[in-house]
Order: sequence, then structure tokens, then C-alpha cells
Amino acid sequence: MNASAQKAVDKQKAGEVKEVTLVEAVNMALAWEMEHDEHVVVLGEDIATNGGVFRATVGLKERFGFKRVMDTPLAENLIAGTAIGMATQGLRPVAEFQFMGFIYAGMEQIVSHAARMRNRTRGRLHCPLVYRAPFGGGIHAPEHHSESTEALFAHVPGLRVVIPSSPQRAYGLLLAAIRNPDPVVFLEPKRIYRAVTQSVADNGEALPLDTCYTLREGDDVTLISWGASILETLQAADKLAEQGISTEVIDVATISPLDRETLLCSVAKTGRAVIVHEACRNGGVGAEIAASIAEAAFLDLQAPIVRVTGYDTIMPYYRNEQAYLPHVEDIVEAVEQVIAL
Amino acid sequence: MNASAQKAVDKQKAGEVKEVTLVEAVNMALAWEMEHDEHVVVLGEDIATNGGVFRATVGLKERFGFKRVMDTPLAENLIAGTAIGMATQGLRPVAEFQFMGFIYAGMEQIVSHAARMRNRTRGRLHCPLVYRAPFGGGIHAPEHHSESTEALFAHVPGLRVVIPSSPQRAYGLLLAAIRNPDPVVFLEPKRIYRAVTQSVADNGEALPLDTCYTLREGDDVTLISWGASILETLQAADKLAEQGISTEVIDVATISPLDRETLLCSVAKTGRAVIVHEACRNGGVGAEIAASIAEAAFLDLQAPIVRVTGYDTIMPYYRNEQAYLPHVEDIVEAVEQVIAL
Amino acid sequence: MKELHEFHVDSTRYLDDHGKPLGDLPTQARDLHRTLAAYRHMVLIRTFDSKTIALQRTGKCGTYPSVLGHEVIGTAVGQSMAKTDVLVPYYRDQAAHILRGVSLKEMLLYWGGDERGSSWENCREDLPIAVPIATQCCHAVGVASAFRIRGEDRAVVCCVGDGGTSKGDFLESINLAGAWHLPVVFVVINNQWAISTPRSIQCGAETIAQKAIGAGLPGHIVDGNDYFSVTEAIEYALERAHGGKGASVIEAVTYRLGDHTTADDATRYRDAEELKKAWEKDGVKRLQNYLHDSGHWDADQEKQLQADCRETVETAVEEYLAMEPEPPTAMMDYLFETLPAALHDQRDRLADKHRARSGQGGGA
Amino acid sequence: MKELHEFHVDSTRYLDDHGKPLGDLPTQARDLHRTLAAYRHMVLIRTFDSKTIALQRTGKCGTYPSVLGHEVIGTAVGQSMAKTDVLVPYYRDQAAHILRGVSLKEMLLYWGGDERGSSWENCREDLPIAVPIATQCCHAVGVASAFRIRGEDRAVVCCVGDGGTSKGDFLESINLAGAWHLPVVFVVINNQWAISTPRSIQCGAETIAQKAIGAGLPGHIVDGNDYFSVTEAIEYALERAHGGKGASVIEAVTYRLGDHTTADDATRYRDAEELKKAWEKDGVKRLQNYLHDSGHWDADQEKQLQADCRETVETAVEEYLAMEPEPPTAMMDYLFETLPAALHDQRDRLADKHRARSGQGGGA
Ligand SMILES: Cc1ncc(C[n+]2csc(CCOP(=O)(O)OP(=O)(O)O)c2C)c(N)n1
Ligand SMILES: Cc1ncc(C[n+]2csc(CCOP(=O)(O)OP(=O)(O)O)c2C)c(N)n1
Ligand SMILES: [Mg+2]
Ligand SMILES: [Mg+2]
Repeated sequence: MNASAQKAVDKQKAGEVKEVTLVEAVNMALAWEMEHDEHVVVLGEDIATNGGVFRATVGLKERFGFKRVMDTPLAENLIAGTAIGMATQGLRPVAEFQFMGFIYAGMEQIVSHAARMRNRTRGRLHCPLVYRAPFGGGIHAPEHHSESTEALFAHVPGLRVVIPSSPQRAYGLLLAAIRNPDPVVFLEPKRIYRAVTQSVADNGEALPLDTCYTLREGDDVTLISWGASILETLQAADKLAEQGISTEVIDVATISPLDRETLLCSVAKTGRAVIVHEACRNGGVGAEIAASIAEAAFLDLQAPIVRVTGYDTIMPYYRNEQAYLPHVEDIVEAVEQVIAL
Repeated sequence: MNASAQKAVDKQKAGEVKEVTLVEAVNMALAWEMEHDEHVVVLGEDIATNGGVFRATVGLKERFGFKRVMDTPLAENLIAGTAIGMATQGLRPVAEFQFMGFIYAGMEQIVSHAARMRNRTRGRLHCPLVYRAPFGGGIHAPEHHSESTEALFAHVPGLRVVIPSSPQRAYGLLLAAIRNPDPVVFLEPKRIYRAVTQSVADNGEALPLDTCYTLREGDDVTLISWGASILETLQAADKLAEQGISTEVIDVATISPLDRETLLCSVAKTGRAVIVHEACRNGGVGAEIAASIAEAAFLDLQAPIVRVTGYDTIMPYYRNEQAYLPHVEDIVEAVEQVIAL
Repeated sequence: MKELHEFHVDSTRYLDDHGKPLGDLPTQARDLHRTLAAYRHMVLIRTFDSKTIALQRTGKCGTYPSVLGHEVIGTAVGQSMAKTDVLVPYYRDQAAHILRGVSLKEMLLYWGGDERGSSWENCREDLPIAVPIATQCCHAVGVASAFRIRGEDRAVVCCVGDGGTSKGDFLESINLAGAWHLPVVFVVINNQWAISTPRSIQCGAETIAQKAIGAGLPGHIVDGNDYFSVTEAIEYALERAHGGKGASVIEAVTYRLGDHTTADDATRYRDAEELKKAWEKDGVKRLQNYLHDSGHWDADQEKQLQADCRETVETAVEEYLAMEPEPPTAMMDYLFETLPAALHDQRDRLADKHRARSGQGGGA
Repeated sequence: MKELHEFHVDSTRYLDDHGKPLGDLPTQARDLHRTLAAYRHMVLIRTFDSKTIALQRTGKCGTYPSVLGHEVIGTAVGQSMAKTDVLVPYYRDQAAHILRGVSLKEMLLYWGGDERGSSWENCREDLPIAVPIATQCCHAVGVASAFRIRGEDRAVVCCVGDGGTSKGDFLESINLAGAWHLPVVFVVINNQWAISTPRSIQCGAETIAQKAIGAGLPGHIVDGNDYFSVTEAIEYALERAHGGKGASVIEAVTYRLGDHTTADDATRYRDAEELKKAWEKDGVKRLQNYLHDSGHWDADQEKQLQADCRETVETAVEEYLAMEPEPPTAMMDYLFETLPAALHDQRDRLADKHRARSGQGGGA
């Protein structure tokens, strides 16, 4: 099909509801936005001809051409910095880091430039870009392919850090991230890239950033999580419901800047909070959430805030990775512990 | 003076008590250790002939020769990685990043290799190295010269992050860091590089890592800080004492791994804690400390833990940097606030 | 069974140390008006430079990197670029910035610790000064990519020091510029020093220009104190870039005649003799000699120029000194397009404190 | 006024695609024993490779990068290095590792998701496999610096892919090797692809070897499927390194005959025809032809070798499969030399959970 025919078909399909996985939702959002905003370009290693090692960008090059869908040389620092240059020119680059474990080479560009261009120039230039990276463990991958270091980015002023945990949120949040006029680090939980499908209307509707998503309402305890751990958190909520414990489950979604209000309202109601994340505990985003709640909801809290997290060590290679990851039982145990107080 | 004469003179002088600033103490520790351990080498930009832009390495090249005191090309990633290669060979490299704001290019090497070499090889190889960097604001420097991003390193398993706040601790902790068989990120608070002098015995005695230092004992509230903010924290303690408020002041010193025990013991006694740091608040090391205390000392706490920190924004250029930094009055106010509860 | 693959870079010089033509001059030299403007600009920049150092010494400006010895290169860059081209500078490009439209006052604000010093009323698309060495090179290829993607006939000039050429950013960027055939001109300002680190320690290669070879780009060396050779090289490279012929690397060889910055003391690490010799090659004096010798400049004109420059600079300094600092809340107001709810409290606190401390009713 | 600075890299080939000498062979070719050992090793490695892929397909091993097409280079590296030299590998150097003393079982453990796969009983100083592309290059110059500092007569061989040559780490490291005159040999395994990214997108230069020029190093290109040219080049470069003559860059040109890893499907992005042509240049077959033609190898020997290799590999696989996983507490036990007090609780929790889950009394 040639480009203009494709375009027509696509317009017809707009709003079509599709049953998709999280990674397909990412692809759908990219395609929608490229179709509707010519400023959107994507770049990264193996994203064009190969469609990305996880197929997140599949079909984009065929549809939008190699000028807007760019395979780069192998250099993450370059990818991070090139996107910045493009963004200062009003493009909306979406740059992929193949795995979060390889984002560190781009750290200087991200911290010292992407996050600062607007502030430094007092708004003259800004960086409407998205850095995408699959993250997290549990897929039997080699070393460096299982990282969850979202906390490193959450601490950097000037960045937004957004993490979807379902196909619908992947679609809506990625659209919002691309349209956002400031840099967004968009981390995709690869363990649940294909875990479930969901109906997503391909209608270009973004979901709000900077807000938590309450996935389940409850009274006894607030469960706070994001990314792939939402899966186990919801499973734990089910189990706890069987025991008669009513949990409120919150997907933080934008881990920085943090929507403390939703978290505090929930804890004001439940009096208890358990935070679940895959990243190691020491200095994880769970620490900021716990510290914020413990400070602001001091009088509401009926039990200490417990964190269920990865260990403070290097993610083991895959034979032992399950021993590192938080499991449903760990969450259940933690809730039982805080409920007992 | 030739090398062996110098050596003799130096031996005589061993143990000599000198009145030195923090940066001189750094220099003294480096010189001591290079004299007594031939495996110690130093490298970085402008550290040899120029003796470092802050003069931390002055005289080392003259004394120990250019083979052990190496000016590198301008590339922080290379500096970080070269030190790793040296360390796997049993050298004890002390690599300087000229300012903490330029360490990010070395992030991949630090996170993915220095912190992991021992674990990855099951102890076959390891990285006994020190990454030194001056950090923090308040010296009227240009952009990127005032960073306090210690939290980024504290979250990385396999690293130690050590911050001295006095000449004595600079001397003792740096010796300990060099002798430690694992990688240490050693951050030097440049705002107090020359703020005070202290008597330091140049006797090669290291101070323990992984432990907090209690600088002042008290009953009403625990003040927790590190680095240059220790200065204001101690000043606040004095002011508060005048008001009849008795504070315990703790210098965390090793911010990762964290000596939670000392902090918890203190809070068990005082029932209140105020954490002071220059870094921005969101996801700072203060969050981990607050979360840990709030969890473990839930029943001891008589007031919420308050954090006195930099704002969640980019460190302003110097005309407004004082508006960003935490001041004595801010600490005093925070203490008054928690005491009132 | 053995085969050789051969490569080269070229080097060019038109004026000797005293401003005497070594042979035929390039076409650009026929434009007397432009040459005179260049000389006037160099003197202005030099005047500005020494004044700013004086301001720093008296606490009225922050750490400042002197442009002494780099005026010719910056002037040639500024003159050669089209208005719609984009400059991606490092921090010693004062001469280029001012020609692009940055005001002396803005320049002072920047080094005076005020972010408004990069908000630039003119040259809105030029990138701000990059302090982290060589990082700007990646932005340059990004800007050039944007031009290519949109099919615009524009080019980028990216400046970087000799020290900067050791850093991955420069090397990765020239590689991309070569692979993607991007309209960028990399100008390496080889002033022989990176703070205290001499050129010999940066790199074992004979020239820096030859780094272009590994990226598949043409490399040129020019005498950075020879206005004509710098101008010719940049114009040639810009023409190629505009003509879709891709990127180039120019190594402009000069000498840093001042300290690295006002925070530095170069006598610690370099020879007085070396510095003295470098002064003999000074490009500003050289161009003056050339103009003088060719009958286009005299002592009166020089005197007048010096006075004009002093006055221009004085006026700018006064404007600069008269600027109130921004309110502290400015530190939050440009972080994002819209301040996220999470930061409202902090901004309020900042405003309150400022009000309390400045004892005013309003302020923030 | 114009001057040219000239540079070159050379390229070498001794055997044609069918193993026929194109002229005189280098001295190394006279060592029949070594050549036969090389051939045997390549076959072993190829046997190991296909077995490991089969293990992965049946869930008994993790993602694995096939060495197909890289056997000649790794074998030449492994054979040429002195025992006291240090290998700084990337992740496709199976052939070199095994010659250095890594066991097949250790190799399997590594790709089987077990950290003990890098604890290596032999070659204790070789660096482990580096997964983050090109990062190992910085370690290589660090190791070489250590040799120089201590005045030891040792050298480093650092391997990196063609993709890796675009990354700052490689470029910064060759620059340091040139500036510091370090005893390193950089071997670029140019297999034409970086996952799906063809060589032409990595870099606009004609060759990768010419990147050496910018670092002031000699650059050599060899046919990476020609055992003799690879061997000669590495030996020559190692001799220079040992002789205090500094570093070199060797570009060994080959083709990745397999998928990038078992997680990849190369048919998505590359031509069947291209692959077929590459097989015609296969270096293992080529060396077999050479040995056959020169009367040193026959079908019986080949049959025997194949059987021997299968047996060796089967034995290693059995040993590997019989290994119990480490206890989960191992994830804390090698983090630091001594476990910091801050982590005692977490280790205890890990041990408890493991005990509970495995239903055993001890375990951790
Ligand atoms: C990434 C980084 N590292 C270190 C510094 C500190 N620093 C500032 S200028 C400089 C030397 C730069 O030399 P060169 O690139 O030759 O430019 P020049 O100052 O000589 O014009 C250094 C090391 C920095 N600004 N950025
Ligand atoms: C820093 C980094 N970025 C991305 C990756 C993912 N990745 C693994 S291999 C590879 C391609 C490497 O190509 P090349 O260097 O040519 O080596 P080859 O695999 O062809 O032998 C990529 C992009 C990685 N491992 N490290
Ligand atoms: Mg320089
Ligand atoms: Mg390759």
C-alpha cells in the first residue's frame, strides 16, 4: 500500500477499538501521533528496519519513511543529545534506548541538557522530547537487561518520569508524553509488554500526566505501585479481598513530579500504606513516597509504611532473578503485617 | 629534594599534627597513602602539573612522578573506565572528576562496571578505586559547578558513597576509602573546602566507613545532615541551644550503605528528626532516611520527620543561589515546628 | 595482498605572523568592507574581554573565560554564517555570539550569574553556551538533522575546544554527521591548552583535523590567527553544507593568550616564553598590520575605534549593572512550561521567604 | 600556503575464498602444528555454538549470541596472546576465551544465567564479558596503563564490534592509547551488522580502521576469514605493544553468519542472498580447504574431529546441566568484600525465604 492510501485507511480506522498488548499500544500511540503531527520523529538503535527489538516501532518506517524513523549508530549519548538538538528545533523526537540498562551513557545529556534547556534559556528553547526505554526484570534476559533505575531520573529536576502499567495507559500516557512540551522519560515495563491484552480505542486521546491512577478502591490499606509490579499488586489485592481485607490500589504512573495529593487522600482514608516496587529499596522512589506520606499524614497513619521491593543488590542473572523480584506473597505478607498493628 | 630524601623527611614528619583545611586534608591523605602504598595512583583532568583546580592534588606529581599522577585527556567516561581497568589489576586508582556536574558522562562505567565487577566475577576481580568529586553550591560558580546529586549514586548497589564534612573526617575517611577493597564515590563539599581549619595528625589513621558520626549529643531533636550543610546544621544547633532546645547532630558521612542503627537510636531518644541537605528534596537521600526512620521508629516518633532541603528545581546561577540553599534559619524554623508538636 | 588506503587533511595559511600576504589572498579578502568590519569587531571583543575581567576582579561578574587569542575565529564564524543558520557554541565564542545578535549586556548577564543571559532577544534559535565540554556537538547534529528532515537549506556551525575533541560527544557526533551526511561545520578551536592540559596530552595524533578521517569527513587545518584562512575554510565548509555535500571538520590553530578563566592562574603550568611567542602571532594585531600595510587603516582610525569600543562596552556594563536580579521564584518558573501541582507549595514557600527577607509586600 | 598531511591504513589478505594462497604466506603459516590446532579449535567452537543454540531453543540456556563467522578471529586472538597478556573481550569472543582457559562449562553457565560463568578458574586476570557495548575499551586502556605504570612487559587485546566503534568508549580509549602510548591491540570485529544496523549506517567512512588515524595509531584491515592475515596482524601488533611501540587498531572484516542472538530473527532485515554469499567466504571451511589442498587434512581426520568435538561439548553440557543454581543469598555475597551491616537484615530475609520456599533446613 502506498503512503497516501495507507493514510486514508488509517483515517477510517481512527477510533477503532483494538485488542492490544502493552507494547502494541505503544506502537499504536506512536503511529497515531506521527500520523497527526509531522513534528514527531523517532530514532534509536534498530528501530526502523527491524521495528525495534521488542517490535515497539514496527511498521513506522514503512509508513512514515526513513527521514522520520531513524536507525542511529550505536551510541546512547549521541541518541540522547541528538534528540535534544532536534527538539530545540521544534521537532518532537521520541528516542528509544534499547534497554534501560544502556541509558546511563546518555545521562549527561539527559540531566545536564534535556532537563535544563528551557530553564537555562528562560523559555527561549525547550525540549519537547520523549526518551523511551523498556525496563525491569523477569524476562530471562542477560546482564544489564533487567534494570529498574527509575529513581535516578525521578530525582532530576526538569524531567518527567512516566510509567504505564496497562495497554490503555501505555497508549494514553505515551500520547500525553509526546505532546508534553517538556522532556519525558517514558519507561515501559517489558515484563508485561505482552502479559495481557486490553481494548484500546485508537482515537488519539491522551491520558493526563502528573496524576496517579486509582485502580481499585478500598478502605483498609493503600497499595501503591507502578510498572510491572502493578500485576502482582492487583493479584495480592484479590487474595487479600478473599481474606476480607479491602485494599485501595494506586498506580503512581507519573513517578516525578509526584501526585502526592491522591496518595495522601487515600492514606487519610485507609491509615495504612504498602509500597511495591521492583527497583532496589535504598533510595528507590518508594522512599520519597513513604517519606512524603509519613510527613504529611503523620496523624492519619495507624501503622508504619512498609516497602516491598527488590533487594539492595545487583539484579541477579536470570537463574536467580525470581528470588530478587517482589512476589504476590511478599505483598500479602506486608499487608498482613501492617493490618495487624 | 630528590625522592628518597623526601621520603626520609616524610617519615620523620609522620604523625605530625597540622592545622589544615578540608581540601588540604584531602591532599594530605592522598600523599600519605601514595607514600605508603605503591598501588595508589591518581588520575584526572588537570590534577598533575596544575595540582587540581582546587589544589587537592598539588605536589603529588612532583613527589610521586607522572607515572602515578596522571593528567588525562578530557573525557569523564574514559576516566571512570580507565580507573576500573587499573583497579582490576590491583592498583588503587583515585580518579578525580573536576566537578560533580561533570560526572554524568562516567555514569555507565560507574553503575554498570565499577559497582559490578566483583559481583559479576564472583570475586575474581574487584574494583578498589575511589571516584573523587567536589560537590555542592554556594561558591559563585557557573552552571553545572554546583551540583549535589549524591542520591543518584546512593541508589546504586555496589557503590559506597562517602562525604566528609570536616578536615579530620576528610583525612580519615579518604584513607579508608582508598584502602577499601570496593569502589567508593567520595564527594567533597567544596563550599567548606577552606571554611575552617582543624588539627589533623598526619599519621595514616583511617576513620571507619559505613558509620554515622555524632557531632553533638542532645535530647529534644535529632538533626541529620552531611557535607557542607553540617556547617549550618551546627550553627542552628547553637542557636537552638540558646532557646533551650537540645539537639543531637549526626553527620551521616557514609550515605550509602546507610548506618540506620545510629539514626534510629538517636530518634528513639529524641522522638524527633530534622534532615538537612542541599540537594533537591524529591528523591534525595533525605527521603530514604526519613522513610527508614518513619518505618522502624514508628512508635518513637512524636512529630513528623521534616526535611530541610534545596528546592525541586535546577540550581540557579549564582545571583540566586543563596535563595536555593538551606539556611540556618530554615533549620531553626523546622526544629521549632517539630518541637511544637 | 597488501593494499594501501590513503587519506589526507590540508592546512592553509595566507598571512604571515606580521600580516604580510604569503601569496595570493582568497576572494574573501577583496571585500574590504567586510575585512574592516571584522577588525573593528575583534577590537570591540577584546575591549569587552578586558573590561569583563576587570569586573570579575572587583566582584561584579563571576568566573569568566577570556576570549583573548580566539577573536579571529569567532569573528570569521559570525561573519560567515547565514542568519538562518544555527550556531552551537561552546563557552569561548564571544566574538561569534555578538555578531549573531547577542548583546554585550546579555553576555555580561550570563557570566554575571543570571539566566537571562541566555534568553537572547535575537538569534532565537542559536543554542546557549554549553558548559559541559563537547556535549553541544550532539545538539549540533540534532539541529542539522531537523534541517535535513524538513528539507531546509540551513546549516549548523558547532564550536568545540581542542580538549573537547577527546570526549565521546565530539567523536560520536562527527561520526553521525558523516553517516547521515548532515549540514554541520565543526570548528575546533585548538588553543593548545585545556586548562592546564597541553595539546600533546589530549591526543597522540599530529593534528586534530585528522579525526575527521575516521568519520569519513573532510578535515582542514587553518591558522586561527589568520582571518583570511579561517574565513575561507568556514565559507567553503558552509557552502558544502548548504549544497547538500555534508559535514566538515576545521581545526583552527591558535593559542590561549589568557588564563583559562579568571579562576585560573596559567603561570602555574606554562612557560612565559611560550606565551610571549604566541603573542607574536596575535591575529588581531596581524589583521591591523595587514590593513595598515594595504593603506586602509591608520593610527587615528585606531584611536577612534578604541574610544568607540570603550564607550560601547561601558554602556553595556552600565545596563548590566542596573539590572535587578530575577526574583528567586524564577528558579521554578522556567523548569516546565506549566508548574506541576507538586511544586506549587515550594514556589509559594520561595515567594514567602523572598517577601519576608526583602521586607517587601510583593516581589515574587 | 596549502599543505597536505597524508595518512594511510593497509589491508591484507593471504588466502582466497577457497583457501588458495594468493601469494607467499606469512611466516606464521609455516607452523603447521599451530595451523592444525587452530582448525581443530574452530571446529570445536562451531560445535559448541550450534549445541548452545539448541540448548537455548529447548529452554536450557538463555539468550545466546552465535559465534558463527567469528571463529577465525577469536582463534587467532587466543593463539597469539601470551599467557600473561590480558584479554578484554566483548560478548562474541567464545573462540578466544576457550583458548585462554575458560571452560566450555563456564561459558554455558554464563549464558545460562549464572554468575559463576565469569568466575573463571584459569585466566584469572582476563576481563569478563562486557555487555554494554564498547565499555570494555576503557578497561583495556586501564589495564594497559597498569602494565605501563609497573613497567611490566605485558599487553592487552581488546575486542569490539563494528557497532561498538561508534560509541564514545571506543573512540576515547583509542585516543588515550595513542596519547599514552599504551600496549593495547584493539581488534574490531567488523561483521557488517550491529543487530539490524548495517555497517553503512554506523559510519560514513570507507573503513573502520581509519578511525585509528585520529588517535595517532596505525590501522590495519585484514580479511577476518583468513586465518593467516588475522594471525599476522595480531602478532605484529602484539609485538609492537610488547616492544613499547604503542597501540594498534585492527579491523577484521567478516560477516555475522547467524542471527544477532537467539532472540533475533535476521530474516527481518537482511537479504538471504547476502547471507549466502557470505557463507562462500567462510573462514573455517577456507582453512579446511587450505589444509586439505596442502595435504595435511583428509575426510577421515575431519570425521574423527567432528566426533571428538561433539563428545567434548556433550561432556561440558552434562556438567553444566548438573550444576545446582547458587543459593539466592549469593546475590548479596559478592556485592562487597564484606557485607555491610546495612544489608544483614536483607540477607537474612533472603535466606529465610529461600529456606521456606525450598522447604529445606539449610540452603543459604
Ligand atoms: C565535561 C566537562 N568536564 C570538565 C569540565 C571543566 N572544564 C572546563 S573548561 C575545560 C578545558 C576545556 O578545554 P578546551 O576544550 O580545549 O577548551 P578551551 O577552554 O581551551 O577553549 C575543563 C576541563 C567541563 N566544563 N566539562
Ligand atoms: C550500550 C549498549 N547499547 C545497546 C546494546 C544492545 N545491543 C547488544 S548487541 C548490539 C549490537 C552490537 O553490534 P556490534 O558492536 O557490531 O557487535 P556484534 O553483535 O555485531 O558482534 C546492541 C545494540 C548494548 N548491549 N549496549
Ligand atoms: Mg583548548
Ligand atoms: Mg557487528
